Amino acid sequence: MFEDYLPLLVILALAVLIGFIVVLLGVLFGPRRPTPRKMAPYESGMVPYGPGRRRMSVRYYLIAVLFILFDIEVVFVVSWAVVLRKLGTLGLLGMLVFLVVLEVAHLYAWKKGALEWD
Amino acid sequence: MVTAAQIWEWVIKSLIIILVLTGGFAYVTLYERKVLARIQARVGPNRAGPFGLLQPVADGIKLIFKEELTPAGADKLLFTLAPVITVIPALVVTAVIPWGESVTLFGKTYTLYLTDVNVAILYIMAVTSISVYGIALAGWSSNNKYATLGGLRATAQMISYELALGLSFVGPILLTGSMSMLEIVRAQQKLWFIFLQPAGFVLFLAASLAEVNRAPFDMPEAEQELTAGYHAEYSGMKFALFFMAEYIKMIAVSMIGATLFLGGYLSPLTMLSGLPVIGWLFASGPHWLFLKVALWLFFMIWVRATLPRIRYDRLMQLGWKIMFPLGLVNVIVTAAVIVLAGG
Amino acid sequence: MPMSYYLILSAAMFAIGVLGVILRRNPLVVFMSLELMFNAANLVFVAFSAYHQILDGDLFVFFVMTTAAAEVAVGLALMVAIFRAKRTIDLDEMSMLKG
Amino acid sequence: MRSDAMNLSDFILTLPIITLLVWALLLLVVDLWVPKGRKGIVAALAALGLAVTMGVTLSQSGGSGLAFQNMIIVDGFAVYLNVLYLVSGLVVVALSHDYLKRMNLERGEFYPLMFFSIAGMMLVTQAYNLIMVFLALEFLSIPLYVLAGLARERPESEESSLKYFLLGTFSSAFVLYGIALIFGATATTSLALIIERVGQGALNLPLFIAGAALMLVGFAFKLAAVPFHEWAPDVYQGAPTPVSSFMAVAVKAAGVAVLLRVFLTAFPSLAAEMAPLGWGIAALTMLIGNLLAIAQTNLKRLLAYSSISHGGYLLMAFVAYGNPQVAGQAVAAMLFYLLAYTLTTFGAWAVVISVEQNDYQGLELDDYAGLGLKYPWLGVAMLVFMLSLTGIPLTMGFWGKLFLFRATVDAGYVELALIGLLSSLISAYYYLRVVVMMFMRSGEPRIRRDGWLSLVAVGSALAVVGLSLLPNQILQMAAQAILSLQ
Amino acid sequence: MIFGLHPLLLVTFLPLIGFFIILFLKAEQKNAIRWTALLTSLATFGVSLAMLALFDPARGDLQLVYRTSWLRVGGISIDFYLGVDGLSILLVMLTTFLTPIAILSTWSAVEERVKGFMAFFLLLETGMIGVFLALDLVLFYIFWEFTLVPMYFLIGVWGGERRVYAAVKFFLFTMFGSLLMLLAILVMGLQVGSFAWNDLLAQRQLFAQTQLWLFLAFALAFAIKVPMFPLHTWLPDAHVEAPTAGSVILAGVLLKMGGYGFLRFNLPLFPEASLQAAPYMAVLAVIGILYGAAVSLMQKDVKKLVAYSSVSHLGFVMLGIFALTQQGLAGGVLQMINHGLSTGALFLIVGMLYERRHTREMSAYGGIWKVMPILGALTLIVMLSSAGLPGLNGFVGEFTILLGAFGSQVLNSPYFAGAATIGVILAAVYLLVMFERVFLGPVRVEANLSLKDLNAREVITLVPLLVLIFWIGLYPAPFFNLINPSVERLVSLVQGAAMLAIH
Repeated sequence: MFEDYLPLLVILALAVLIGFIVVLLGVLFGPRRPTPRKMAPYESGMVPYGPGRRRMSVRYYLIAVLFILFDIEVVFVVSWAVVLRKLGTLGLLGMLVFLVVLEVAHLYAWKKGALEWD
Repeated sequence: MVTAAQIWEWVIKSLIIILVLTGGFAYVTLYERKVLARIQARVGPNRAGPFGLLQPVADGIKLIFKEELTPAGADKLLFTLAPVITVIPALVVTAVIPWGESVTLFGKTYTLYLTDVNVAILYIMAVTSISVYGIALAGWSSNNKYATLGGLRATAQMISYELALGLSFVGPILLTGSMSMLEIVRAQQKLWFIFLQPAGFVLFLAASLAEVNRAPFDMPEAEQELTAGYHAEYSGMKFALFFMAEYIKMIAVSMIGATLFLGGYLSPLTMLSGLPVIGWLFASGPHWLFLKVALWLFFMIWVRATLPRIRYDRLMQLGWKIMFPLGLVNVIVTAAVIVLAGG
Repeated sequence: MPMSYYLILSAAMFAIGVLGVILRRNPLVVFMSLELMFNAANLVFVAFSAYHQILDGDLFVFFVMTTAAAEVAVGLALMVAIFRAKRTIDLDEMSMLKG
Repeated sequence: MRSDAMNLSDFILTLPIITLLVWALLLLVVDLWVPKGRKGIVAALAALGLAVTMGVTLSQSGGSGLAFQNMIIVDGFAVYLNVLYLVSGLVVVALSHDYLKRMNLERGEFYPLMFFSIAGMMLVTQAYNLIMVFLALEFLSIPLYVLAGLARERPESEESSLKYFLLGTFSSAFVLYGIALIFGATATTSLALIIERVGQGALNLPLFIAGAALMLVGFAFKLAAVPFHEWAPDVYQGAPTPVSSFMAVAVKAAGVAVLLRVFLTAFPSLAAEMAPLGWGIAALTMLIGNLLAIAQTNLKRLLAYSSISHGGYLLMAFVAYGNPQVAGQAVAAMLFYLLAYTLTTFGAWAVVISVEQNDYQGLELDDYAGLGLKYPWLGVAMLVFMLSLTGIPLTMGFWGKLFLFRATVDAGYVELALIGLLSSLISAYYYLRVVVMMFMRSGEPRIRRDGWLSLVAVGSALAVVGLSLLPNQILQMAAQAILSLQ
Repeated sequence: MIFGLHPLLLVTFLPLIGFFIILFLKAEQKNAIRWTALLTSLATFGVSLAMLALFDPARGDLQLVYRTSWLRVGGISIDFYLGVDGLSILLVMLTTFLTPIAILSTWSAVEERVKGFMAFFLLLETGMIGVFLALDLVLFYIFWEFTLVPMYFLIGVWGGERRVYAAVKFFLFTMFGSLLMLLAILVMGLQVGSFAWNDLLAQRQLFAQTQLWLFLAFALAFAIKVPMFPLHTWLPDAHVEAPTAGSVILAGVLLKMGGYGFLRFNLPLFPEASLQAAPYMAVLAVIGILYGAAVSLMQKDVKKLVAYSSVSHLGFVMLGIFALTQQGLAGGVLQMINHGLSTGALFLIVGMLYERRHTREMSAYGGIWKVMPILGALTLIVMLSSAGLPGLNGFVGEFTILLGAFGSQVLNSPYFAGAATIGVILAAVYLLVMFERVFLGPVRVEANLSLKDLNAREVITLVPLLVLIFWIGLYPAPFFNLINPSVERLVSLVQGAAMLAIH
């Protein structure tokens, strides 16, 4: 069991290593001649205007929140899928109920306009 | 307990995976440019090396020696970390994908996969989610309007499509009764899941394109309005990392898709594997996976060349109002058929 | 590894979480401290699940994660709403209600 | 997998909860198609749903059983409290219909969220497994976080919501960690199995005690017991008033229910260890709740502190839970008290809502000057509630306190009873201030006239006085309810 | 049985009928409300007379007992248990007698919110009668505590300028004591398994060990009510601020509830503790007598004077009770009645003056006799009664008490009675001073010249009181006959305990 996961640690370590090596390459070999112009945020050649980080439409947060909720449900669906054969009809019905509830929530958000992007 | 030999085996296998992916990344860029050029009746890069084969090398070397800028007002630490965070998941996500059953080398049998974990699909879902952090952080840390907006859009888009993506995984799991990728491949011995899960396949195809920000879902880096989106301020090797991450992710989703729906390393023509000399070509093995991935990549490039970009509101609505419900319906129908057909 | 290691680690997580909730003024940090407390409990569940050789604890973690997600949803929504109204979410700035 | 995964009886036993949840979902959907001006339909449907659920619940009275692999229990205790929650729900519908309209808070989520919360309360009362306890606690709390912040344009409302949320989650974490430790100690989360393992001595005792203590602390948070009370006044003040009343009553009842369910079923052996903790919490809650209430001029805060102190009275009887001779008495007394408290508190909140103005003014004590003289019905009703909260005879509150004190004395905690009595005296002072304002000062009070509000206020007042003449029947009900608990 | 109903039930709940009738009358129908209240209270008085007729004065035990199980709390029954004996019957009579008089006195004094006033008044009557009749301790507590609410309102709504302060003080003081009493009731009841008075009495050895604490808890409640020094501070406030009828009932009946409580509960249930505490209680009683009298001397406000004189008079009652002798106890009971009559009458008189001049300062009066001879004459009698002039009721009570205190083995000292005697003298002084300042001499203030003398209603209000004042003063035997058998039982009970304590 546990050994199955160790290789994933190994590859993760390697990936992290490579990621930093690549960054390091750029730092080592790239020239470094900053000027104020260069350092200015890119705005299609215009003089930068206003702060770079601005408040974003609340839609983004809404989507994030909805995602959290619905994504967690997917976790249940996935685990259920593994053992569906053992659960049989009742398992199917149970999930059906679960999904109906989920869909009600989805429809509610939909109808309330939470999914509109304007 | 874990032996040193095992650890070396893992290290070597991991290195192979990473090298194949990075090498693959280099040549997929070339592949894309060539294919695009062909579709648009051009020639494509052909100066560096024969048929332009050294073009990716040249690109890489050029990028190493480029000056890297960190815009004023950026969060230095996050600005540097963001590309690394983006590239790591891309490199490790395919670790659970089997390339074949096993080979015997020097009298020892080696499996053709790094590891076969029983929650492989959860692993994939988890790892792919992490790359969102890199993109969001890149956008935010740049202190640039385009980057911020691009980062946000990318995030919103990726999380929206992750739902459909997750649901599209459920079909194969239901059919297999396991989350192990190896099991899933073996379950396709008789019939690829693309035939049992056509809707799931389509879902996966669309969702995976959105996940890797490919056309027609390449809104986050839309040149015309966002000037490259979240990586607008990146240059040099940091930019290269984003670039790399993007293409490796393309390869990764192709591998995942091929494994889940197209039988992975399985050959459809095993009855021909008895043929002399070329028989091995028809036996299952990594080359089949390679072939399927190449076709999948070709398809992605083809789509890019053909389809126009979707408007952003449409893109979000497609994810939430069509693909997500479709995914639910697909799950229920599949499950119902399985249960009613008696397992 | 002996059970006590897990217990000590989880107790430390829980304690840090409690301290974070009590001492920090930024609700996001408070929020993260809360998640830390939840996950400390999760760690205990998983550890004892393995120790007792039963699956109940692992199962429980699933539910905890789900409820935590539901709380995250509500909590983030609240914070966004408050931030948009007041431009700050510092708990010290919350003085409309006299205590 | 267990072979008996599910069967029909499971669903029959949980039918009230299922009914409520299905109704909530329907409400949620129906509301989307109800035009803005006609939200009364939704309120009526909500009331109907609660009434239907009440019918289903009452049909279970007398029966008992376990459902879903011993996850959920149905017994007299649960039926009694479920009815209490549903009555609370109905009252809140009556209280909020007009309030939401005039405060411009008519949101489709309101009633479904309340339904969810009630379903959570029912679940937490019927939970027979610690997993269920935690889930149900969250299920009842999360909708309340949202309800508390319903009045979005008011910063106070959002603040209260955030505070409630942070501290509520904090307490949940305590409960959860306690459950985790108990799971570690006994290798099970089933209440029945825990007591069995305790009987066999097959457990890790320090871990077990620590777990139970953490759970007690977590529940104390939910009950707003001192020293975990600080959230309550702020939250009650900021939340829309009907929601505050719902929190003050139903949530408190649910907190008591889960406390009793868990501790009586699973931890009777820990009574000796828990008693000092419970003693201290109860004494502090009664005293500090009442002392702090004296300084309040805002009625919502005043009622909040008052409800804190009433939690203390309830906890006072809880301290005796481990003594088998008196536990039954104590629980019956608590159940009786909950009913008395419910009737009284809802009545008082109904009056508060009547006096509250559309701009959220009218909540100060001064706004009550002359109320009893100008609007005698409302004033007398409020008088009855204040007397009942103080515990003056001829009100339900008197019997409630009498039974609680009786159980406490019976268990040998005479000092605790003394503290309780003295804190009642303190409480008399601030309850009387309200009465003084209403009847002995002149002023120009303004009230909102609404039939449903008046119905709740006057109805509760009549019930508080009327039922006090026949406490026996209610006490019998409560006594029957607890038979199953031990 | 009266009209098929038990007389005690009838006498207790008859006022409630009037209460409900008043509830359904319109607030504007002031006279209808007044008449309803008056007739109800008169009817109650009539029923109480019938009760008296059914009462057998020869027996010392409880009579006319009504007992029915009310509710059971965990195996312990709380009964609806009423009964009457020599200790309580006169107090019930006093209540039913004073209530119509008090109602009559408000005819013109209360003009605002008559409905509420009368409703509360009738509620109060039920509560007071209940207190004197209840024999189940929880029931007793319910009635006891319940009397608080109407009185609180009578003071707080219809009272003088500092009425709110006085009302709240009254409420909190009384509640403080009664809560401790509730605790004691619970402790006792749970040990015995019953809250019924005679069950507790029969099995008092069960709580004999803790009886000192229980005694103190009960005594605190009763001492506040009586009020005994130093717990009396609420009384002057309440009296001064209360409306006339409220003061009459407060002085006439409510204070007696404290004395009655001592007699009914403290002495029989905790005899050993009573013996132990008797000297201390007697000391406090004597201090109360002297202190009350001394403070009365200083008063410029008539009503305050009467209020403090109550402290002094009730000191006599307490002294009599804790002399623990036949005479002392009988005198104490009778003196409670006497005080109710004479102080009630004094408050009525103060109210009549106040209604005319809207001041209670003695300096505002003087020479009133000339203007209002009827009032002057009546006041003189009442004042002398209160001062304890032989031939009037006050003398009989105080004299019996002093005799009892002298002969008390428990107190075992003549100084108690001696000091109390000084109180009698002081009472004569302050009452005479008051009478002199208000009624005698020339009319100093212009406004007093035009005062009208008493009208017929006011005379009717006072006359019944005077009749009783003379009756008790001249022929107290029927009253003692009612009291004595019960007192004898009580004394033998306490002395039996004393014997036990000695052996």
